[in-house]
Amino acid sequence: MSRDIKREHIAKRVGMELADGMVVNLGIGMPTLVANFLPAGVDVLFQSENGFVGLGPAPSAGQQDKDVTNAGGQPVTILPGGACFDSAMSFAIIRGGHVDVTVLGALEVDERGNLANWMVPGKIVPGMGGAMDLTVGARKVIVAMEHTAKGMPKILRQCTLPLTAKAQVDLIVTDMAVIEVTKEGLVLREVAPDTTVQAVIEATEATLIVKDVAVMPV
Amino acid sequence: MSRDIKREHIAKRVGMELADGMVVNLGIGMPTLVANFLPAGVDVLFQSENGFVGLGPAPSAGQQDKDVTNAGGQPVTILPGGACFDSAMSFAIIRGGHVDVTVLGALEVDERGNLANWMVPGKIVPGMGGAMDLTVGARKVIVAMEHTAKGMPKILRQCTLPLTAKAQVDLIVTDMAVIEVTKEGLVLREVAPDTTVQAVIEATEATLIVKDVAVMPV
Amino acid sequence: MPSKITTAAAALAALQDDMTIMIGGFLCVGTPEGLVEEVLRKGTKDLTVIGSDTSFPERGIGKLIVAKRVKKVMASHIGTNPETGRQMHAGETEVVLVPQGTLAERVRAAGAGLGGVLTPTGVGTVVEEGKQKIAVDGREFLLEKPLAADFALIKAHKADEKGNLVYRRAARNFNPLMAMAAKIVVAEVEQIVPVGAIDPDEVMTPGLFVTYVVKEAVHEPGH
Amino acid sequence: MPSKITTAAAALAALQDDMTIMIGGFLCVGTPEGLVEEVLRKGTKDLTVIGSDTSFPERGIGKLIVAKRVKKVMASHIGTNPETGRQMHAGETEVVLVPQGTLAERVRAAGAGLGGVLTPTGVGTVVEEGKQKIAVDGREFLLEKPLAADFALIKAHKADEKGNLVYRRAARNFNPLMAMAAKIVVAEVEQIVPVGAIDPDEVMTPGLFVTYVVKEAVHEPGH
Repeated sequence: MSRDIKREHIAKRVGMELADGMVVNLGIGMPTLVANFLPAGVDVLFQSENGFVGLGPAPSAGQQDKDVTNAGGQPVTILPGGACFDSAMSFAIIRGGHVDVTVLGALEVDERGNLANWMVPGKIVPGMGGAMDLTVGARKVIVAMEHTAKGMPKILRQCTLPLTAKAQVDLIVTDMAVIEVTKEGLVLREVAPDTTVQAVIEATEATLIVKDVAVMPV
Repeated sequence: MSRDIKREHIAKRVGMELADGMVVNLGIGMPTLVANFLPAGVDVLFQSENGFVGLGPAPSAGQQDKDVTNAGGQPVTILPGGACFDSAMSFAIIRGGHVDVTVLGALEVDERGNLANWMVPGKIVPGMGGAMDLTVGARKVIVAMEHTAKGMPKILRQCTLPLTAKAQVDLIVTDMAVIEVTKEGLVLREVAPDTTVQAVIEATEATLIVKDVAVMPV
Repeated sequence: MPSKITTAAAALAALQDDMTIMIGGFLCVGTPEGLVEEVLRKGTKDLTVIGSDTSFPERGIGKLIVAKRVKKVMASHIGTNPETGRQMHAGETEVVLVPQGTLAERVRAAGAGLGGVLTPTGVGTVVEEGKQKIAVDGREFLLEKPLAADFALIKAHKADEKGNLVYRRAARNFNPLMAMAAKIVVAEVEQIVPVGAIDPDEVMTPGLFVTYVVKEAVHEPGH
Repeated sequence: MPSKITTAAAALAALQDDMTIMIGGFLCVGTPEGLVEEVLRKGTKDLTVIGSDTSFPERGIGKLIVAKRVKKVMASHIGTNPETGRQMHAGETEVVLVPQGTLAERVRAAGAGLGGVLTPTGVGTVVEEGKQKIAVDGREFLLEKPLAADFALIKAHKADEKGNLVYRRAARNFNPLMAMAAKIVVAEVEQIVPVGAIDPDEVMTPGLFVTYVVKEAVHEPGH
């Protein structure tokens, strides 16, 4: 399976977590793809932490507005019914629990729902941007990522990189599986049709609670 | 001297403390009169803590706007160049030191610049409204009041009523005198033309530092 | 998405005795009178009410006080409604006086997910009683905690069907803050316009905060 | 009142080495490029710069970083400007990373006269190092202190001669917050309109916060 198709499957599965009327913030990179895979009849309001809600698709060529970009700096549009605000309001929305779902990438995630996605000491230190606020503030935190990186597990017993937030992740969606973070630990909910429970367990460092596993709809 | 003329003199003298371009908040009651006695060439921006700057005079009959009142609930106008905001911004302006001068009435004021103007326990408890924020936040706090109440001093060694704020008053302007609050204590700066230093001292419970007293221009 | 436009009765259907409600307005400028009327009509009682002031006896929050529906009120000013003072002194209603700027920040803090703010306002006064004092860089501040509510009853000038709100002049006051701080936010508005008619830069409260929009009743002459 | 409209050079005349400046914008959307150019032209150095991010090497704050004018930078993100990371790892420039929402609240707190705010963001991460942790009603928060500056260099869409500002779309971001938090606030604007042309309800930053207004230079083709 090509990487693009993997990413598409992940985005599609994350899309199924969204319900009509939700306020949703999609992280930079792969999470952005989720906007392309909303189930029929589901109309969500996308929040862009640089200062608006009602984030729409990229504009057609020549229609770019220098003042309308997403949090990654790409030209986007604002849909009718959207609203602009300053950074204090943007993060009041985020920190105050007014975002229903945030979808973020991860370098590592662990058994207690800890997330590391903002730096590799001595290597890349891009900064946390809005990720720490989003992870702490959003009602539901979904990590969307490939299950492994260069064959190494990313779902660990305990994160080794500096944390983005402690015990905030609710759901992990990868190309191989859907895993729920519960008080008891990580529960394997779904496995992709092209793999097996055993393969997922092997690709995961963390302990998985396995019971009534469904096939991941992709 | 009639009470109205006394109040007019106080307002006129307070007006002399205002300079061009200042942001000024006038308390309810007598301080409001200050707006009528700005020196020539002095254009100040009046802030109204219910949510705007650019407070203008009362509208002519029939021109009232239900949404434009001052902090006392009276119909007013908003001058060109004014701006409206919410209560958080209004008090950010006040608490954040962006109001140059506030003029407030007082029940009591004392040697350390303590002010009491919001309640008389068991009798009147109207509430502090915005007075505590104004007193703490404005760069200069001017108390404008009659020197005595029913013949009793209002400028005390120590306030007896619950305080509005601790050590925040900078200047006291009354019908008898202008008194500056300094680290050394209350300094008598000016005495009204119709009274004497001795009479001011007698009408004041607090100790006054007397040196180079000028005649209060009214 | 289903429309947010409904009636006052439907919007307040979940309101129950003993709940905490915020009511926008400053001396009843920017107060949703129609929603207050609906609370009266429903008979809801033992409310905790948070507002700038208790208005006048015959308007806004004042009417709820007079009708004895309020168990506790948190406000910065009660002087314009003598009945509030009477009930307070008679021990019939609990009154908590909060400096107006502190009230604004406490409501905002709840909406913004902050654990509190440090303010210099009230230091050295009775307001500091029972509160934690924290020194920051040599200056003392009071730790003021967030104030949230079950319902916020707010007033706006204009709304679209997604609940985006625009306020007018001094009628803005506490309304945008309360819109952030309650589980159910009901906005009474003077005008409802189609989605897209309010420019994104003109929106003062994004619709995501607003649960229901109710059109202000136009009182016919003689009513 | 004297007009606030002036040139970039006059507005930044008091800017000196070692000062702290805030610069508005998010990935250079809403950044006053003309004012940044003037800082470069003046040769001011050893600046402490506060901004959302360090932009790109050839734009906004990024240019000041590349020109080695910055002693210390406080931002939420430096990933789009590799030179910031290089200077940080080489020990040439001090970089303090602040979560974006915390940065917004810290700037706002300075402008609003608060001693700080309590945020849940960063609890359990390196962000909590050196900070006071305060429990409120059983939950832990970090005490985040106000951030003020000598200068704020901001960008707006429209200004009147009293300095009232209107921002456009996502170019608003940190600009209104920084406008509240600096001793001298300079706004670079795309349009200047007469007093009265901006409705009081449309104003996003009241002119009282703004020291100077500078008209954005229109770059002729070929420049």
